[in-house]
Amino acid sequence: MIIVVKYFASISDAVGKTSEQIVLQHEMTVGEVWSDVSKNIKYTGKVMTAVNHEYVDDKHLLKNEDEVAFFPPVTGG
Amino acid sequence: MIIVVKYFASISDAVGKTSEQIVLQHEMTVGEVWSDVSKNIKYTGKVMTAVNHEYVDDKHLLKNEDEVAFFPPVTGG
Amino acid sequence: MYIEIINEEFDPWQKLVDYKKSQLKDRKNIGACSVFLGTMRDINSGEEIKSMELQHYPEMTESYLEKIADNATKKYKIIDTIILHRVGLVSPSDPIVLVATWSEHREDAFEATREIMEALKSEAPFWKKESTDKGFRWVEPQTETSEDINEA
Amino acid sequence: MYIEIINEEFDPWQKLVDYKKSQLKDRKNIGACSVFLGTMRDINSGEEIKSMELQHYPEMTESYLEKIADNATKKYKIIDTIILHRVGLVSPSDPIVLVATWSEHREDAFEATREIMEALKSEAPFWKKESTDKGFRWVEPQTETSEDINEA
Repeated sequence: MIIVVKYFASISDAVGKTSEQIVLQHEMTVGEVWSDVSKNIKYTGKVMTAVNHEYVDDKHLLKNEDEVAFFPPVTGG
Repeated sequence: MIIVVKYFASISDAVGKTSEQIVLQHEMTVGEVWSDVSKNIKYTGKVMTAVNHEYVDDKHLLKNEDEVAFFPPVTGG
Repeated sequence: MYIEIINEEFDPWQKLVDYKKSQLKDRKNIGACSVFLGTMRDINSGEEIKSMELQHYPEMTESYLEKIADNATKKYKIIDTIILHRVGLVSPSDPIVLVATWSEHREDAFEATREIMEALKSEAPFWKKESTDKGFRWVEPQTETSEDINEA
Repeated sequence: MYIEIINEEFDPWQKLVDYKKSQLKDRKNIGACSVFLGTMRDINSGEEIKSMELQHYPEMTESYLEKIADNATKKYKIIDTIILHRVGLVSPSDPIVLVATWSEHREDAFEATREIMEALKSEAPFWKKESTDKGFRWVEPQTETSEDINEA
């Protein structure tokens, strides 16, 4: 199972990239993916998560080819 | 004591004039003036009253050369 | 602050842009602008309106609108405000009233524009006389809710 | 409904007037238009901002703004709505966001514009990176109240 992960704003700065492909060896929730990808970074703020451009919570279960996005609270307008 | 009385909109239609000068023989409230001027007219709606362009209530006592206005509820905007 | 009673058709957006350019060009602390434009509808209380005469109390109107704008400026953190109001013979789709407020934060502009409009509707000395196929009629003040009920 | 993400400086009033003329010319039932314009301030949290970069999530932004506009249209009696939002490098006084709604009665337009702005502020995927004398910083989301406290 393969997913695309996108990072934005200060989270992108902390992770050091804007996107990557990740191969999942087994079914995972977005919360588990965030734990993995954020293991060695310094970001401590809130995280918002979208899957295929819809907001989801930590327990959302990922499917093959999902696009997952992690970003800090939004500041538009 | 002389006052100017102005009428607007449906009240002006009912009174049949837009303004008149009235000589008061003694001190009067705007409520008393309205009772006098509306004696023979068919207007039964609410009346708003302003003296010298400020809203007042029925008990407001008139002074010489006051400008009194009687008009129906406003409908601007 | 700018108040104007206008006796002919006007372009509310042009007026707004001109005012902003001439009076607020250098106000770089402006973060929010809330605008309300009221236009004439062609239907009221289920009847087609051909035109409308907007009367007012000339000696009172402008000073009363100033008072309404003053009250909003005191209550909220407002940088500037304008109120434009049409009088005279108005046709469907014509602009009737434009209220605009500028502030640093959106909350103040939103609240001030809303309060100015509510005060204008219930207190400013304007009256509407509609022309329909059946003749003329004075518009009765109605709350938004009762208008909705009438139309249902 | 019209949503646009704009990558360069734009004239929000001209866009509004053009949309009204081309799409809403014959809607004579319009009685109210409520507009909010957000512009960039030159000071934030007490520091002078020289410029700002507005990033977004291109694949999500437009559809999310559509969803916000849809929600408002379902909740209120709205005739039409537009949302324009700037991205890219922004300078003080530049327009950032314009929201406009048209309705028969003012209540619906006021409420819808307000709700669209609140939803946009808390949910639409935009981020601001400010440039000050001390370097760059990501803007933290703040309620209007906490912003006021910061500035006091």
